Amino acid sequence: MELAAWLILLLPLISSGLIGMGAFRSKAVSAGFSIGAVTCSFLLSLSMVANVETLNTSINWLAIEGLKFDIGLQIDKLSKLMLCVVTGVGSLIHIFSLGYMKDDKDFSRYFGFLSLFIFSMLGIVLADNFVMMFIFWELVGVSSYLLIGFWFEKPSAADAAKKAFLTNRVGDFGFLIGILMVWILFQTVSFSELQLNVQKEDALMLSGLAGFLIFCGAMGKSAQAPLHVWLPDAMEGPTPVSALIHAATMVAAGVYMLCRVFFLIEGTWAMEAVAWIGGLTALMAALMAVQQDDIKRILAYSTLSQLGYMVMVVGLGGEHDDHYAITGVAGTDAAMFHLTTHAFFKAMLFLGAGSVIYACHHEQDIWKMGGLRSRMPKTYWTFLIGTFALCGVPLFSGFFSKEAILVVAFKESIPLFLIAVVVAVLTTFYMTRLFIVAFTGDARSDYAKHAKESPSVMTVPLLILAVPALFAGYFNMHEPDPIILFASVMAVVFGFLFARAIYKNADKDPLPAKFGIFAKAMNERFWFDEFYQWIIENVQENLARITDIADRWLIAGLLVRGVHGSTELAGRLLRLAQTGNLQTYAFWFTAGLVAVLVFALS
Amino acid sequence: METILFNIFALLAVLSALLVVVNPLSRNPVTSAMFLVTTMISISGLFVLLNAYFLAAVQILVYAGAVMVLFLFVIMLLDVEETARRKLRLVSLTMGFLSVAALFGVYKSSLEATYVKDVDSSQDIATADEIDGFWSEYYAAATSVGESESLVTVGSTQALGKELFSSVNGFILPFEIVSILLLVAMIGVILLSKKDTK
Amino acid sequence: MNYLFFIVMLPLLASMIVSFIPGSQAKAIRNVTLGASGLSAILSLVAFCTFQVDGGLQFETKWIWVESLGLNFHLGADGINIGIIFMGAVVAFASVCCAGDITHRVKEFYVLLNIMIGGVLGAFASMDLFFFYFFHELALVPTFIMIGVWGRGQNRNYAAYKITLYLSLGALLALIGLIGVYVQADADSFSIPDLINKVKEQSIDESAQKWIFPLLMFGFGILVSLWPFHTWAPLGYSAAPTATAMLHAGVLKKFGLYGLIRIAIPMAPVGAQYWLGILAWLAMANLLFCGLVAVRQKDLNLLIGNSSVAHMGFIFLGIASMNIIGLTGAVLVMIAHGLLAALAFGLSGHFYQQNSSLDMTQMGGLLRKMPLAGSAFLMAMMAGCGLPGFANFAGELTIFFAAWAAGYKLITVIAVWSALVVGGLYMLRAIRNILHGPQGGTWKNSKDSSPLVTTAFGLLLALLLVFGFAPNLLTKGIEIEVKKIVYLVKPDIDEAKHLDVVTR
Amino acid sequence: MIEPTLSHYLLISGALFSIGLLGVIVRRNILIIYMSLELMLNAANVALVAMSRFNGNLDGQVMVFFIITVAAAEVSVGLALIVALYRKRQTTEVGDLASMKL
Amino acid sequence: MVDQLKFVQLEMMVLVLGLAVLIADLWMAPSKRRLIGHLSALSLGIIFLFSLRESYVDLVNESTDVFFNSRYKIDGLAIFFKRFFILAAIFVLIFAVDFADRIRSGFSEYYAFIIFALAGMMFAASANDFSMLFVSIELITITFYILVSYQRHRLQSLEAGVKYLILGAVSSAFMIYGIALIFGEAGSLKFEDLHAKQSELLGSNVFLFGMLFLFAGLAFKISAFPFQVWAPDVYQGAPTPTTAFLALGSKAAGFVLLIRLLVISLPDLTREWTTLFICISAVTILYGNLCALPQRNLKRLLAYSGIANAGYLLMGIVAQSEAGTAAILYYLAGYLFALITIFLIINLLTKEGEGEDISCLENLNNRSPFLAVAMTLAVVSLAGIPPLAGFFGKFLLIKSVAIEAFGNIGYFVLLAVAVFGVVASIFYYFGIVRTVFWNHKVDEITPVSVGLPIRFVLVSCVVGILYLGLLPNKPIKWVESAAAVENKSLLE
Repeated sequence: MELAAWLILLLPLISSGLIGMGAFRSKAVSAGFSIGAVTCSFLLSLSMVANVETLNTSINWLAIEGLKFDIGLQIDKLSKLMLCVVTGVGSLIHIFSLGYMKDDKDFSRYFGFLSLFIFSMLGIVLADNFVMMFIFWELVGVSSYLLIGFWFEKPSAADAAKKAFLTNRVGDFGFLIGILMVWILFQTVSFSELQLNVQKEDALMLSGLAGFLIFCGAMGKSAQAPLHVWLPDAMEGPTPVSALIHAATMVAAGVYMLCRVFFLIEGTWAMEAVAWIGGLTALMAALMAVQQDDIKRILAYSTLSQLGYMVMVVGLGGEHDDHYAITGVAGTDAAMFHLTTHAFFKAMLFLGAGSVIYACHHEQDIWKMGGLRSRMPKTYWTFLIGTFALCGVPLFSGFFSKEAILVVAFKESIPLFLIAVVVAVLTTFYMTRLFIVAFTGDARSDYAKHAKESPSVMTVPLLILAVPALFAGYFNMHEPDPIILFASVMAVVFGFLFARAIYKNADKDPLPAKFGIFAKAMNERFWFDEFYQWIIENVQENLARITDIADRWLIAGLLVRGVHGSTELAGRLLRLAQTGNLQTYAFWFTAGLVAVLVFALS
Repeated sequence: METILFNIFALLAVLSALLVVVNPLSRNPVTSAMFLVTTMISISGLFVLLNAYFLAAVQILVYAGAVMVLFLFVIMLLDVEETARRKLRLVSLTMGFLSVAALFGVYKSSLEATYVKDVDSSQDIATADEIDGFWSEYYAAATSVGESESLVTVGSTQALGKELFSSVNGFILPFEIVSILLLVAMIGVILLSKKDTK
Repeated sequence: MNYLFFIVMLPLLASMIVSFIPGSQAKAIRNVTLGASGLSAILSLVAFCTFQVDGGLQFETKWIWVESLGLNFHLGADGINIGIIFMGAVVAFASVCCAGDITHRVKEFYVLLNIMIGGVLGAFASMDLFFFYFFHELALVPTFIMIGVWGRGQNRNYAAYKITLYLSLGALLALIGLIGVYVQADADSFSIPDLINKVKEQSIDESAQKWIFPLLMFGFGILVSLWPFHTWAPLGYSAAPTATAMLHAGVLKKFGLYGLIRIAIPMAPVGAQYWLGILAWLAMANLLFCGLVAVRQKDLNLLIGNSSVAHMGFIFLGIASMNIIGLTGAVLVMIAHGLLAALAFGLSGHFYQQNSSLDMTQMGGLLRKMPLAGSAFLMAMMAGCGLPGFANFAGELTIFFAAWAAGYKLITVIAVWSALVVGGLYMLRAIRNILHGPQGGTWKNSKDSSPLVTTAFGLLLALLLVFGFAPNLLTKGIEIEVKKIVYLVKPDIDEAKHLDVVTR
Repeated sequence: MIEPTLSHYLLISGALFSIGLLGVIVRRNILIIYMSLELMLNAANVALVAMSRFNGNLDGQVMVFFIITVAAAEVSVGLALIVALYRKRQTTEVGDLASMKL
Repeated sequence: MVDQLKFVQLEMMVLVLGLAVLIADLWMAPSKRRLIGHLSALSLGIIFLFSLRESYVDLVNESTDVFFNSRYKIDGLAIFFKRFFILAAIFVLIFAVDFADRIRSGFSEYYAFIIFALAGMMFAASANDFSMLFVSIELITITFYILVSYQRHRLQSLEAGVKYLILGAVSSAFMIYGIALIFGEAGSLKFEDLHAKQSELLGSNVFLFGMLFLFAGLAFKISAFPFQVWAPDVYQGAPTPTTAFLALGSKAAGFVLLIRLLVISLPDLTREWTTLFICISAVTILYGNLCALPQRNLKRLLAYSGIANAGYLLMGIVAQSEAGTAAILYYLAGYLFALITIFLIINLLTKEGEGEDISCLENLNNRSPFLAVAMTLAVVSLAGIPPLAGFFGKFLLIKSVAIEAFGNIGYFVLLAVAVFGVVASIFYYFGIVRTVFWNHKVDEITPVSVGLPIRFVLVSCVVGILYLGLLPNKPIKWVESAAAVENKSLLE
């Protein structure tokens, strides 16, 4: 079984390597390798679920006295669940891509990058220690970079890729410092050993800081405020990529990691920080989503918001209970639960959006769509299922997982609970808005008028994804709490009614006119980007400019050229003694001698 | 007697040397040359006082005779007329004078440091006080070395000859080298001063 | 007579052969050089593979040279330098592959290039202080001429002087320090192992060490562009012809670091402890300051040059940590950065050859135009900002842990920031400006790299990846030697115990 | 009256030497500079003879003998040089000899 | 008397050769002047071989008292310098033959003067008392007065001659006055007596004053600060072979006497004056190197570099040890080869009447690769880059000072200045390399023809530079024994 575990990890790498080494010349072979690899990984993951309780295996990567880094696989409930999500959703998206990307000239490169991404993601999932996780964390970052910037000739895509990578790096900075702190505190980076040590150590305050720093990593990957700015821009990548990376897997990595190392932050002040950051992110992103017009961006903000949910609930913690099957902690379990369901329905939504975009010739503005219901029935229905799941309409998967979160929030923190409910209302609101505007009414552009249903290579994955989106919730169904049930149903109802009231038959968004500055704020994403832009231009660039000037003028100029110049000047001055006049020489001779005499005899 | 002669010769030497270098009356090199002759002669007088009779003779022969003749000859040959008084370079003059004065000052002070060390313990303090200050400091330093018996022999030409040529003393080697030097100088002078054939 | 001897001597031999080939036979000249450096690269691979990790000094050649001064021609390799020599030989081969852009006075160029290669390899293979120094200087003179004659741009004259003066100054300061060691240790031999043994038995007077170490530290530091003595590097590299820049930035620059580890610290351990704190701060300045400077550069070569200076900060930081982890990491980064810098300068040389300009604002979309070189450049930049999978990451990560363990907390934080964020910033800017975006106007006619050049790039990348995936290939040997050095500085080392709880 | 001592002789010789040196520094006529040089050498002679006398050692006088010879040679070469120079340049002023400087 | 002649056999041979050249000139046609020069060089070569004979070297072991009342000394140091001078003279003679076209008349005498100057230097190498010192120095100097002003048709040559003569005479006067004072205090002219009375003499200000005067005279010869001002003008004006010989022979003669006087005879005094010598050495290094920076006339440049090199060599005196002396010897040997090479090449590349501007080296790389390589090697050696002769010289010098360094801050300052000086010197030395190798905008390339004898000299010099650099084992032993024998015999 160890071999199988390694294969899960390595197959995508091999595929990516082979594509890179030359298989790229043939589209079919590249795609075959890539899809084969991820599918095999999926099947192997399923067999893991079936056959293995837990499994640990490792090989050494770097060992120096006092320092030992392994590449190790840790297969337990948590990682098995995540494996299935990643490879399962991944497989479907690979297949979807076949259709979506079939005309692209860099088709092979695309699949090579996809495989690389799957490899990196699986590395995070399987990692059994911090360093390995960090390694794959970075790799995920870079493969995401490559995929976002896949259409690198488009300046916006190239910039978005850069932005994503750098924002992630800021998070990783904290992550790495956190790892260093953990290492120095507990002399280990291995999760299992840490779990043992942490209980022994009584350095809560400091480990809280370590935990928070590690959370910074999650903040980057899972796009929590204030590092969330990259995710909407990342929609510049091909839509399947958005579905895979920016909805189902990569962004979930932060949540996954938090669940993995929850023991580190448990009981420390870091928990509260995590919870509030998550909650605020959820609220803020939901608000932003309300005023977006780009179909993918709406979904992106919705993703942000849902991730905020998950992070929040991780931070809330909740009770330990064996009932909770995966991690044993209510909050993390809820988070993982929502992560799983979200992965399915959000991937499906993105693929649906992709299908729409494909059909509309890469038109992404929802106000230029409309009336797609009749022209793209399969997409329509699956999108509807996804929307219901996301909104938490009862009996859809999202309903159960969201409820699990609300339960925990209700128990642990009423303010956050209220926020969560508001977010739920907003979620329904903006999803309804999207749905109504894009799929119902009349077509508002030529593209939308002539849109056709996508080919089956794209719709079949959609249909397949619809199944778990509908039913994934039942695997972890609990006795519903009446208050929570009420709250969540009301949220859905209110959200739906508001949206319907506003957007039914609307040709353009009426909100800006009504709410003015507030709507603008939402549309402009609360000016986060502008703020960062300002920081980059005024702080970062100026700092660099000052250093550059210091380097150019102070060190290279004043110091180096100064020394050089003054040396030469000294030479020119000194040789003025050589007047060519003999008597001056005689005078120098005498004067020098007097000096020597005085020096030596006194 | 010796003292009087010494004073005369010394004064003469210094005065005429000064006149060689800074003659307010004449800027003609010939005048300088003439005063140089006077200096040489005074110096040879000093030599006599120091019992170096042979050297005194050589001094007059070589310097006052040969070298000065050479000088005059060249002056005549070049027919250098009286050099026009150029503008005095006051700064360089002062600098030169100061540096030389400083040199002389250091020299004088080191002479004092060496020879006037025990002026206080000297018996002739009273006498020292009486006489002119400039010389007085040196009076006490009358070293006794000079009073040795060899004084007479020191001056003799015979002794000098023996010193020069005896194989024990080893001065024969430098002497021979000097002869080479003269040869070189001779040829050199010919080469430098002859007119180009081409 | 063994691998090592031939590795060093083959290029020198080739320089002699080339000097007898008529200048019109450019192809023959190039082939001889390629053959010699290729052969020495292969030999170095063999040597690297047959190297016994725990076998101490190997592949020795020892001839007595100047008896009275105790100078020997002594080549040898142990865990620390075997990797560097391997790297050096490969970089040398790659640099010869990339030297095709030289079209005038070919013969002279290759004579000098061969001498430089011999010097570079010899410097790291020498186990005798004198030859260590000598080989370095042997490489220096060709550098001067090569930059001056075949260099680029208006500044090349100034750059040639600057690089030469700086390096001479560094070398001389170090020489004074070395002589100080020799004198103070009352030694009768310049052999490095002998000297270390001698110092081990009877260490140098502490106050003297405090004089000697800074001499060595700043002397060697200048050779490695230690802040604020770094300005020669970007300027020199941007003016140098491709092969020279590759060799110098890749290999020769590591000479000072090698000297610090190999000589300065073992000889003056007390002085080292006294001064290393300062070195750590300077390392930080290297990282942050030069990183920020790199951000502002518009010329690709200046960017790479500044980033390479910044990367030196990691190595200094590793050395300043003065523990096994740190020194091992330092050597690891030395090797990794050598490959990387050679790759980066090789690529920029290729770009320059295509368009005679490296102004990044005028470039763009090259990934489409030259997929091979472009991909290589992408990977090089990624390696440069410390992406896992490349050897740089392994080394940098190790150094962070070491520096953290050594208590340089603030410095580590800043170093991590510079590595991850600032490093990412300028590397990504380079990619964005050069590879991404619409195609730059003047680049329409540029061609992708030729097979030979591609091989060179591929070779360097492959090694970067190999050492990145399996850094243990290098660290095993390094660790053994480094341990000896650390124990010299901290005989009652408690740290090993402290970090004993091995992490999995 | 006091007997002249070594110091007196040395002082006289020092004075002569200084005057000679002054001449070299301030006089611009090469011929006079030569004469000043002769003065300097003669000053040395006085010192040597005096030293010889007060040391009771003839070596000094031998030295003087050499010096006289050398001085003669020197001055003859010098004068020959002046002749050559005068032929070329019609000058005996040092101030005119500054074609090489810095 | 006669039995003592064997001690001066080498010098005798040289003198006889000089006279023979003069006589041969009488009936040899002017067209044969090359022959005379080459023959005399050849004869000097034979004399050089003769100096290598064991029977000659064995003279070292004979009691020093028996000959010339120990006013003359044969020891390792003396023999080393005699060989050095002969070698230099051989090269300069061959050089002079090549140069003879530019001398209007009296070329045979020119050779003869070189030979006589050589004799003076050889005597100086053995001088062990003040009479010998004075006489041999004067023989050298007066010969050089003539050699410097030999090109009577060139005003610069005459001007240089006058300057050298007057300043040289001043320095001689200082020297002789110093000797007078020293003699007065020590009561003897012999160095050995000085050594015996050292401690007593140190208390006498007059003696110290005399020593400083004497030092000034010698410092003039080696062109050490502040007695260096003459060098650039004289180097520039003199005929190039003379310049070469002046830079080598005169300087080395000064150094051998300084070594004998300061290091061997009066070590206590030198120790007393360490600070003074450190200052002089440091300032000389600085002055020479700094002034050379903006210099474009090659001969002047070499003069300044010669001043700087005098400063480096003084470090060996400062070191006050056998090692220091050995270092001086090694340095001088390396300096010999490098300087001859450079001067020869300068001469080959400049025509009569043209300045020796650095631009004459342009395109040398194309015009004659051989000369370019030789020039580069020589210059790089001077710059002190291993593995060439110059490096080892500097290395040994620095080492000899560094051994003393840890006890006196002054030594550190000196080392620092030395390092700074070397770096600064790299600037102008590499400027020469630069001119040789780049700057090529000439349409047609005129190859430089190099005659066989010159080629021979160049090759020997290059070999010498490489030999001293690459295989320094034996040379270092030689200089060490040369430096050591003296001290031992003195201690006994």
